[in-house]
Amino acid sequence: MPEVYVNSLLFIAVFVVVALGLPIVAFGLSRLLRPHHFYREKGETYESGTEPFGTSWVRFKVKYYMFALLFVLFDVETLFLYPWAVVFDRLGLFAVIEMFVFLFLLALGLLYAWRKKVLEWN
Amino acid sequence: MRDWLYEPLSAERFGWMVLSILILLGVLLFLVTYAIYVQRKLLGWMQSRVGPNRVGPYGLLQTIADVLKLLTKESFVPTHADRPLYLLAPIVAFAPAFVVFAVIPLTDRIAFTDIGIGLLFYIGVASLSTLGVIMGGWASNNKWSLIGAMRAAAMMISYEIPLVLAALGVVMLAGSINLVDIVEAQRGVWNVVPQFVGFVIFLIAALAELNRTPFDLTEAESELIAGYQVEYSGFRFAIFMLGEYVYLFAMGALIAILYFGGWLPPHPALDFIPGIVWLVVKTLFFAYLPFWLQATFPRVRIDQLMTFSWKVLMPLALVNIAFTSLVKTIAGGVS
Amino acid sequence: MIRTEEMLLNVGPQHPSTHGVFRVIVKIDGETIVEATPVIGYLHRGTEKLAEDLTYTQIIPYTDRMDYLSAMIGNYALVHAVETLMGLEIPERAEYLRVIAMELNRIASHLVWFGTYLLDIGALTPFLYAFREREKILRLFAELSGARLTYSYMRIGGVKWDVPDDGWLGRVRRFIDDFKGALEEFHTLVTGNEIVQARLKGVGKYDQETAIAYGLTGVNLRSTGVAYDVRKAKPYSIYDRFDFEVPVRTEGDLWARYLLRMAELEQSRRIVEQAVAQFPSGGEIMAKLPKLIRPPAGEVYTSVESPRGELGVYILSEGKPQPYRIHFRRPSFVNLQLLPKLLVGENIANMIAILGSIDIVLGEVDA
Amino acid sequence: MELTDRSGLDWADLGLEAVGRAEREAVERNVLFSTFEQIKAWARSNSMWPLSFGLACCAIEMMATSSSHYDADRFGVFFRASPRQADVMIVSGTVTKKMAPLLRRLYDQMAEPRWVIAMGSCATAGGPYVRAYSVVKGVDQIVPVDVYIPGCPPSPVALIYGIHKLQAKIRYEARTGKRVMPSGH
Amino acid sequence: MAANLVVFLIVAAFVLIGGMVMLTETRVLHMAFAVALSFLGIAAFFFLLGAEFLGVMQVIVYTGAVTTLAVFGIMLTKHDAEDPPANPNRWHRLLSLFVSAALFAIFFYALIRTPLYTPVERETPISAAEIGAHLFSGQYVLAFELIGVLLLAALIGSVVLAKEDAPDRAKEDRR
Amino acid sequence: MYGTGLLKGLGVTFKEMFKPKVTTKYPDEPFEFPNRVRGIQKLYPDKCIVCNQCAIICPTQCITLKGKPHPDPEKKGKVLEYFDINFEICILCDFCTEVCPTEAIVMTTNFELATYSRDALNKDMQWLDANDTNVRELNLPWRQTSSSS
Repeated sequence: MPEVYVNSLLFIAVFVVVALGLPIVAFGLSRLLRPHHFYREKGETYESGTEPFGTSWVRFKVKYYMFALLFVLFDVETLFLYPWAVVFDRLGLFAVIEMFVFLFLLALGLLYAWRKKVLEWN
Repeated sequence: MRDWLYEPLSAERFGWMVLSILILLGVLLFLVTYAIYVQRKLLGWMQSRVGPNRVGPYGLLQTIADVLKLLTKESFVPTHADRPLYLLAPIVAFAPAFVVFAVIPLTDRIAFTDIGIGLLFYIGVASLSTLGVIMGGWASNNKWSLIGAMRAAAMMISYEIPLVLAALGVVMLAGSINLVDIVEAQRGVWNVVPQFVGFVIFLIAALAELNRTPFDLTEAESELIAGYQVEYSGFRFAIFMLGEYVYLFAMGALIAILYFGGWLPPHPALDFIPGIVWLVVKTLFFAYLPFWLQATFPRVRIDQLMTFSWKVLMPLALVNIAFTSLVKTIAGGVS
Repeated sequence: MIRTEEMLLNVGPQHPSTHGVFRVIVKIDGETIVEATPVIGYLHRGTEKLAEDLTYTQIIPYTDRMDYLSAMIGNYALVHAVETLMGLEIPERAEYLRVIAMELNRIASHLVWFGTYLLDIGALTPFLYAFREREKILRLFAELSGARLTYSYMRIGGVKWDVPDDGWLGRVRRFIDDFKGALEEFHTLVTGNEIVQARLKGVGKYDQETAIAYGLTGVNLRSTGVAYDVRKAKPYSIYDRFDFEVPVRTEGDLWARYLLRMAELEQSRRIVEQAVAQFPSGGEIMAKLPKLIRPPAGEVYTSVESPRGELGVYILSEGKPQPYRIHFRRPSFVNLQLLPKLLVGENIANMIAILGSIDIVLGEVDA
Repeated sequence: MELTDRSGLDWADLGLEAVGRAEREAVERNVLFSTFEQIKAWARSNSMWPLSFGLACCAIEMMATSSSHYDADRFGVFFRASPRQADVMIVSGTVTKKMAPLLRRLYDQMAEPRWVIAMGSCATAGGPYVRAYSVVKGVDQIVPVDVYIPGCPPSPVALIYGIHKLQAKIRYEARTGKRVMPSGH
Repeated sequence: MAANLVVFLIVAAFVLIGGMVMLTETRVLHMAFAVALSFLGIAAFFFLLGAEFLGVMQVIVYTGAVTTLAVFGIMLTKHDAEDPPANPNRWHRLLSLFVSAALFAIFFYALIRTPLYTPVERETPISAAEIGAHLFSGQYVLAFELIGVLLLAALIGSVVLAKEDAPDRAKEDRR
Repeated sequence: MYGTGLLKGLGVTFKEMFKPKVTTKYPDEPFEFPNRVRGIQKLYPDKCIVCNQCAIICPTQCITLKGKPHPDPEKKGKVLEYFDINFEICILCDFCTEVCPTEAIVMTTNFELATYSRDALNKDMQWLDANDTNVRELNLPWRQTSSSS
């Protein structure tokens, strides 16, 4: 492994440590400085001033679940485009055509979802 | 500094590097503090008022006071919240926003890392902060924050793909995913010219990823009170805010690098100004641009947001890619 | 298949967009509203009951605080009812002053609506622009009546103050002229904005029959194609002297209501313009009245057009200085009744927009 | 760091001259503590985020306070919709008996330190509705009030004055370590 | 190499912790985030192996997209904290013991058969360009297009499956 | 074209940045209210003839006053013994000054009355007498008809 790569990884690790460290240090500092006066009413869930009806951990209808499914698939497809984008001009016309076929399939999927009214809100 | 990466690392250099990372963090904290000040001032001016002007000269200490206040403000875990996730969420939301700076080169000489897939690293890591938002929104056990969190997730899933696809155009022009290479490929002409459509798509998607107006649905004050942050107080709330604004600067820097030639001056004659100044200026411009939009636009609705992304931006981005590849192939074939 | 649970969510009383202490309990499935139950009464102050203990003059401050966005019109509704009951002749100069005050107040009220409505759908700046313009009107009101919000300007038989000597009418005129530019600015900033149009068009629709069946008045009714405006239908004061239109649209959606209120700003502006031009140069501002006002026994119902709809006042008098019973037909309260029906099937963002477009004032709803 | 108060309010204005010299010195001896408390008070008094919570007519004037002509943002006052992030509760309007428990609940849910401003005569004592059956006669029966602003409604400038009074109170309490006792001023 | 090993062990610990939390936790959403942690650790492994593109893909697809999908899925299903832990009967326990023992045996066998330390022969990390060059010219062309078809099929399949409940919903709504 | 409205809107806010600001300088400079604005009442105890009209007309009954016989036995009538306005419930409706036959109670445009306690809002005769800045010039509204416009 060349130095550049190992060093880069090392500094990414440093970034991660710093990024995790700052909030933790700040919370620690804030813990020393801030008042602590907790009582039951204070911890009650806020809901526009009224007493909430039940918990919010219910089976929440996520209308965009369908979008999430599509998202995972498209995400995979899009990432395939990256290695291609880097080299397509070196590989010539064949790679472009190849990718057009792939893009066509991708667009076809989108079109199918569109026609099936999956992309509608309701 | 970028050269150091190519040599075996001595302890001394490692120390310098860590120090400079800490300095970067400090600079970012400073920038964020004053970004909020600038935001309030700009909003004020655009709304024919003056904005903060009484705390310190010209109100310059206003945000300092805000930070200190938040630091000394009580912050507690609500009784019905999911304690571990509630505590973890602000950290998860903040950390990715800072980690992405690892791959952002400040000039061709100053860079903290130099990995081949910098752009993708940025996109991948940045999307993780949404997990923090979801975490916080769910852990609060509050209906408003839950809805906010679900909206955050919805926005992530619909705008990440246009973002990735739009950036693909740049990658095709540069032939590399490394951000330094991408900037160097813009020596002739900035990417914003050949990739204008891509730039517009990227900007819109970036605004959505940043949760800025008109896509500020996750904390939509008039709808969800404060969205996913409803139950957060004191410094935990501040860390959420900090993450949001650090991400704003990261995104500003990325836009500058991808489309506006990063540290390159607009004209070679202006080369005497150091590259880092150019990058900072461009970054600040794109970091402050959302404030202007915030002063002008209303908020879109969640269904409009989703359909806009999937029915307008996605096809447009695909067409953009196809067009770019065709043009580049033909041009390459001719030359 | 997957069955999700519906959850009950309290929107309000403390919520940035419920325009006061209004509460809706919504049953939501995801973000979609399945059922909505408005809860009112968080601002019930017993105005009607209190009024039974007060003399007619003393009730005037309470009408200020019912529809606090258009206190002048609230004032007028009361004094108009009492005057009708007494059969009083009001000096012309006072009538002109009343009309100018009322129409300026209508502009101010619609401006608050405009600002807060845009705030509801997420735009910050129109709120400040609207309040900036409104502040000019409030300045004029402070010069005329001595208060910014709760004017208590009208008196039974006239108005309290004459025009200030220092060229107040000229300032009104100047404001009215400048306001044209401000309106244009609003239209450029907001009306032309595609996001606003996308948010408002086709949402919160209801048809004419529904509107009439629910007794809606004001813009909420006129957005379905009924040209009913008390100022035209049952002219009171001196409204028959002015040339103005009653803007009507037929879509019945948020966009129609938005455009109508913006059009009403222009119409009110025109009325003030004409009233200032026709303003009589002299004359009394108070009718001759006994010191203690004692309307004859009997009952009366009169109504005026408030920014929110038909504001009616019913007085049952026993010939005493205090009314035996006084009742206000508060347009906000009546218009609100349609809300639960409108909200079903909408999502939260639309709910806020629909609630805002009905334009309620909680002081009036709860009275 | 400038800790003096720019509103022109001083000790005499607070009606606090009564505090003994010896007591003052006793507090000032503990310089470190005092300085630290003063920095906190400086930050808190300059960054007061009220809960956006309108009750009645006064709420309109409260909104007007943040409008262009009065611009409460000058003092770092901007409205937060969630009580968790708010420092000041401006009770702007009539508190009815139906609303009272909710108001208390909102107050409880605010993170400390927190303050309450009773804006207008309704919140102070019931105002014009003092004889109504449904109105709470003064919000101080539910939550501790720091500043009362009379008026019906108080104009935005009066609210700004009230906010300044509150800032002065916070700073005074930090400087002396004493609570501002309501005096006959 | 010692440093490499230390890093590996740390990352492995994270992956394992994620896995353990996922298994022992009763709240489903905690499980989802624990899995996300594991995914991140695996991405770190890819990075350590020099497969940076794969690592990033792991982050984007698994930590980002799949976790979000999982969260959505959890939101749609029951995820109460007070869910009692499953209490299987004796046969179930015996069966699961047997299956896990068998699995462990297989893995263990594979593990001892694999040389534990293979020095990486490459000098540079695997770049995206390299992947692209391999993928789009040569033996993988057909495979690549087949992936496209496969993804399309998956898309259509998911649309068909998830769309199925629409009539049901409509019926319910009418009721 | 789609989007022009958005761009025009951006233009509006951008232009606004360079226009003069309307914000008052209030806490640094005193705020000038128009003369008629109803602030805090000013009382001239000598002028008061203890007719009680202000206390009767007050919708919230925030005025309490009591007279006593004139200390000078030569003179008839009464003088004030005490006169309190309870600003906790005073709604500044101006009725008291309107009915006062001798203009003993008049309005000022002062508004700075925020206090730390409710008790401090109960103002007595001396305090009201001392409040003599920004007194309203014209206090008898409709009895004086002005013809200017």
